[in-house]
Amino acid sequence: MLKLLLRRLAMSLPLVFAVVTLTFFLVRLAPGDPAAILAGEAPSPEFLAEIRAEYGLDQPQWRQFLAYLTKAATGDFGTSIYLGRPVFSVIWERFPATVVLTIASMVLASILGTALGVLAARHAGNRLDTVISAGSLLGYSIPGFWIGQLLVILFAVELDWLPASGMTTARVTYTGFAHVLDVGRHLILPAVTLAIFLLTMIARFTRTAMIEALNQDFILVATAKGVSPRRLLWHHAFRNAVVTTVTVIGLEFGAVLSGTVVVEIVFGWPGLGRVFYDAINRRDFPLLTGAFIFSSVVVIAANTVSDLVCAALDPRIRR
Amino acid sequence: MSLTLPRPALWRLPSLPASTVIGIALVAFVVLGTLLAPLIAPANPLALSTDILAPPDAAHPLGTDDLGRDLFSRVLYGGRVSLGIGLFSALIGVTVGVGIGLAAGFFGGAIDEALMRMTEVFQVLPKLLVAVVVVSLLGSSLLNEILVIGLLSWTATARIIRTRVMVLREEEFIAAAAMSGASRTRILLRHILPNVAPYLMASTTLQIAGAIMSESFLSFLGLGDPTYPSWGFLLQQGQLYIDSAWWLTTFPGLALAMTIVGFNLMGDGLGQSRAIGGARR
Amino acid sequence: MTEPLLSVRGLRIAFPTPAGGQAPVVDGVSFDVLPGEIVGIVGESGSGKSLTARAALQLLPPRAAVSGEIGFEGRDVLALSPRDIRALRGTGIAMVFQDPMTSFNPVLRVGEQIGEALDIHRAPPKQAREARVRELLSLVGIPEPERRARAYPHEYSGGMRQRALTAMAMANAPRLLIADEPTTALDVTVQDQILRLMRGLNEASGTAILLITHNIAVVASLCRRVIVMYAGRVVEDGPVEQVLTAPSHPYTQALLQSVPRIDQPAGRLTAIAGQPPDPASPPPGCRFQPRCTQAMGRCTAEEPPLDAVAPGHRARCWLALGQAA
Amino acid sequence: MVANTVSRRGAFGLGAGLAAASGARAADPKRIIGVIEEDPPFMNLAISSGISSSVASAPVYSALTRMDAKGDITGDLAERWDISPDGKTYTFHLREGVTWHDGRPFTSADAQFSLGELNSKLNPYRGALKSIDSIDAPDPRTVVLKLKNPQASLMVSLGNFCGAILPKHLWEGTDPARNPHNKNPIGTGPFKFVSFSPGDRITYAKNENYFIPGKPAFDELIFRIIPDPAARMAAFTRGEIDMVYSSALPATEIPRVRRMRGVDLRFSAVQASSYQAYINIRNAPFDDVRVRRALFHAIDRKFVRDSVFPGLAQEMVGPVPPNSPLYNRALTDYALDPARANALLDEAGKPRGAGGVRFDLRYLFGAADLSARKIGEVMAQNLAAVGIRVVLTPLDRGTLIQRAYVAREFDMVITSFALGPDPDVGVERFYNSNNIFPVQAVNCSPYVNPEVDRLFDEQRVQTDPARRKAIYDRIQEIVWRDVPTFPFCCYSLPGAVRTSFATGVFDTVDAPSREDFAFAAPAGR
Repeated sequence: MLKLLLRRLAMSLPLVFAVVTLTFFLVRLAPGDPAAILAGEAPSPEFLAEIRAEYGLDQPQWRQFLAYLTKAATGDFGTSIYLGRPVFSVIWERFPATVVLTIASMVLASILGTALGVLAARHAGNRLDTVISAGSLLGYSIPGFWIGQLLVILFAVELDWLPASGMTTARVTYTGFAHVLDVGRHLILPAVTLAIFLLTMIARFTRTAMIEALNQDFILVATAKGVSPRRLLWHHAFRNAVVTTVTVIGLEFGAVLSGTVVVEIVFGWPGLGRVFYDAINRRDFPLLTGAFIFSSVVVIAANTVSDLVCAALDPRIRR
Repeated sequence: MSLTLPRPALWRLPSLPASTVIGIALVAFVVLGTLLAPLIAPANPLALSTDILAPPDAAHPLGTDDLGRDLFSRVLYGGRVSLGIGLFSALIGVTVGVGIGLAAGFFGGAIDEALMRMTEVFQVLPKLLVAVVVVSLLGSSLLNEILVIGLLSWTATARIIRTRVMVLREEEFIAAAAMSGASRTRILLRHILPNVAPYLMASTTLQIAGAIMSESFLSFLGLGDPTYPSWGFLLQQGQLYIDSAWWLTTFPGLALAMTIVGFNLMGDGLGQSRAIGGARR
Repeated sequence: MTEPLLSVRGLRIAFPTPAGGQAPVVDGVSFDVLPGEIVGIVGESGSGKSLTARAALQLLPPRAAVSGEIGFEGRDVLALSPRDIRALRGTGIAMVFQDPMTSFNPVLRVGEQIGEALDIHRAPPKQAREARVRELLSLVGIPEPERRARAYPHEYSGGMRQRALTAMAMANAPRLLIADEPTTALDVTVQDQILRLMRGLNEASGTAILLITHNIAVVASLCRRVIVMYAGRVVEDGPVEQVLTAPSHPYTQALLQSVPRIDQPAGRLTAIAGQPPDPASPPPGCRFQPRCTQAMGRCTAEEPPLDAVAPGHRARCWLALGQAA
Repeated sequence: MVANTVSRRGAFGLGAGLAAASGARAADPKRIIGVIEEDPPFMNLAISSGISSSVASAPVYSALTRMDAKGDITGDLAERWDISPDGKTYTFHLREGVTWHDGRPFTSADAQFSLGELNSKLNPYRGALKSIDSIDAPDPRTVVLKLKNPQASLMVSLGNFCGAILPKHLWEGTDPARNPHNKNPIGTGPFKFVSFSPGDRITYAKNENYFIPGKPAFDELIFRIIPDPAARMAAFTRGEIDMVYSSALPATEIPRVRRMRGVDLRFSAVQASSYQAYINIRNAPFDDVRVRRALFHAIDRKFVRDSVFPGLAQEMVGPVPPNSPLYNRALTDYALDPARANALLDEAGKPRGAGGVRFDLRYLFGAADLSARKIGEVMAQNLAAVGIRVVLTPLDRGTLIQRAYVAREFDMVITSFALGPDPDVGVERFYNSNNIFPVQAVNCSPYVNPEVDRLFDEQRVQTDPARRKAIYDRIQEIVWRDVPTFPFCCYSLPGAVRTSFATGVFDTVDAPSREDFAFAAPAGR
């Protein structure tokens, strides 16, 4: 297992390298002087010179690239033009809110998606299967931001059941358990909105994997042993299908993280996703590229974790 | 051991499942509508009128927007943009995917290894965020959107094609062709490519759906091309009116969802496999 | 005469056809297995032999229409409730399947899967269960049972897996072991080991064995009686010595002529010209007549009954029954 | 439908319900909750003009004077002041016993430093202070400003956006751009800064030692940070927010907010803004005044007014907003007359080419500016009819500034501008040739007319209002004849306040100002 972990980490490094390289060349592909792009709004000549020196833009390309890599490797993504603070600290203080949101929606999506997928597989071809399949098809055919806005209108504005935006109530300050409850109430709508896409993906793939697993010989063998249907479903078929489910979660993690951008905007959630929005609107490119590299690393890490979990679940993958 | 009856052949139209037929019908409906836009549209989608934010009525079947423009016409013409982005970026994605898949599957060995590592890199990237960064940096134009969405969406196709090619490579008729002295290129183009065609249809269809969705994501972030308003763009423009002029988001949203559902159903049916683009191993 | 352990009477299994009809793939099959006996069923793939075996444990897919009677120790298996059939599976009748590669759940340890068979019916304490798993593994000749029990199926060789599978089937000391092509996927030397293992188990524990195979040589080496099936019907049955030395049915004769030689890898039977009939539209008269080299007028007109050609030896052939004219 | 929902609830009911549901503490502080659109990079009124920065710093700081609800100047840190008869010496007498939020006493040295070292040097509107010659602090309670020439608009500038007073003891000798108190502001205003959690909220607490006794009435002030307009308005509709500044209240939402119960729209009595485009008059064909006038005849400004700012805007005739006392009512408008526009364009030697197009017009605007985009879409339709093809060019702020103001690669570039309470502050900057710089919000067309320059100088020292008006009338006439800019309309966007929850907010001006917080009070007391 340790060997696998090391190997996965060794495979992740080129990925991170690829991301940083991509970013480096994108900034240079962009029309205009990279210094001007990095310096932002109406820079003074002195500031431009300062930026040029800081990023080594007066140096040959390969040196610039090396310098960029070194900086990125140490978590130095430059200084946010608009906020005038190190990009990494801006990202880091926003990250926890996104972690809360992402984990909540992934837990929700995993549980519900798996349940629906297993249910659909058990009733494959029946009306229940059709309903679940059609529902999940709709789930990933409607843009998340539209779903989110409709949920706000319905549950926050019209029905007044849940808060419309933010992570905590501003009107009163809660502490202790009441604070947890308060965050929970604010979390429901964004987490549900963010979960929909992943949920439908999990349901679809789990269904396919379950149908495949249920058609395997070992299910017949286990049945012949006298194993109960419930145990067949969960202990035998699902133990096999769950590898697919975990793989899907890993592969779609990037989509989920991208989804936080939309969800955090729609629900005023103070997380990392909104840093993207702010950075786009202000064309704060150090912040934008920094947030991008950071997110990519998180996605790569999540993929590694998902691979390791798969290996733990399926002995055939351990090697 | 297995009791399953033989599956129907991939490309037999009369035996398509109902869901696929629904998908094709939806897509046909939408495509026809946008193609015939000049004939159907009651107004020039850009024409202003003093009839501002009018709810749907006989004159404006889907109402008007905040500059008095006819929403029905805008949705029809917006479809051209959305479908165009979908189609062209899917074509780019599928072309790249086929190239890489064919090469990896056919040549195998080190080439396969290298191409698959590259595929893994692209598969793991948070694609929408890459698109956001690229379009922010390079500017929001239709071309940039198509290119970036297309160039990010070939991994699934590459994997499917590679697997198919690897299976096909072992089959007798390929071996026979090789033995009869056909060149590698000829085998690729004449024997293997036609055999992966059904998968291409499915991949393309699914990717059109994905690309339209990605475009709406970019539009939501204000990165859509304002010269060519797509459905995503209309949806984004309407969000401020979401509960005062519901039609501005509802109709573009429905058009978008209907189209994506259609393409997905169609793709699922054509691919005969819901796991297309699926698990890694 | 002893009461039969398994008694199949008029078994009919049909599947729905795409056209909306029913295609009987097993039609009117009857036979007995006595306690402690080893009986073989031979036939080409598609003859219905595997389905017949599966019907004995209610393992057919729900869309299969099953009628007739399968008695096991006096109870009609087909009429058992889900709970009762589960109790019967593994304890009364156990099964070993064709492909040892796919018969184990790949993500569970072998010992765990054998232990599960024990747990379902007896729920022994952990230590007793582990001891019994080791015992079973050594019984089937797996060395280092303790270490092997902790291994995963993919860490086993094919032959070992089939042994382990047999051990799993024997876990609850069943009265009848149905072995469905247990050796097909294995190479010849391993085949031999498995067959010897089966005979040993039969002798040691008195478990009756119903051996399903397309390989008549396997039957010859192991079984006391043999049932020959063709296109969903029993065409001949009787003591092995009689059937194999003096086959009455032309199909059996053809099968015997196509026996693979022991020094060659086992292969499917291809020596008989023609294809088995489509169960949805069987040929008129005898089902074998389109491929039969000795077919005559009556064969196409009327299907022969399964009747005695010698004591304890029956055949379904006008010629063998001496009623060809 | 929305109005009903709101009336069913009421913000108090909501708060009480929440408290009951989740077991809040009994003695919760009285809070007023506002909203801003983005994280403010600075909270320093003296050196930053960004809207979010201005709003976020307004509660913390005070100035010497302030503008009251009627637009009159009253005292703030200064109790009273004298102006010398020649209009060149201003003497401010400061309040007694005012302390900074960190407990140090406020003195005239702080005012001297803030005006002289910070506002005059770093404030984006520092042009309004350029007639100041010297600032003296003869004793701790007195500040004396000496001017090079009389300036009619000085008091407005000091009280509004050029006069925030910062503590000298925390700023002297520091690099103002890097001073940590940009993010942890210390002022003398009604609220003390408490904390800033990025992307979420800024929290302030009541300044117990505020120099106006009994104020502020709220214990705490919170600004939530919600960038998405739809999300912001959902939160306001639901009563999670009590007040929204005009900058954060989308024009499209105003009709809906107007129908909400318990919510008031507050329009500024004295401020107006305009959507105004610079025309690049150095570039052919817009160097030809006939071409520029053709634009005025072709573009339907009434439609812009009614569609982009329904019920909120007035057409602009001339460069000065119609609500200004200096507005020239005698100007005649350019009539909407596409035929006339076509004739002018033909006359200017710009015939239609292939496809009926005479030439392209590069229209630059901020990508996030919805109104500018809508204006562009209207313009594109209008101008297509006279053979001008509009190229809509949305740009991010950095590129916009680079392209339009530095490189001058544009035909028209649009922005919204505050026209200021006095045209000296808000209007002159666009037309005086001494204000041509490669930055935004100055004379960017760039327009050079010695007569206009001279007239601006003349009126500035004019103390007789009637004569000053006469000069301004003349300026307006000339500018309106030369049309170096294209004013689409002027408007006054309201702020919205939940009057069922708080009163006294926005009773003065809608620009962010401390008195909104100083005088805000919970409803019903």
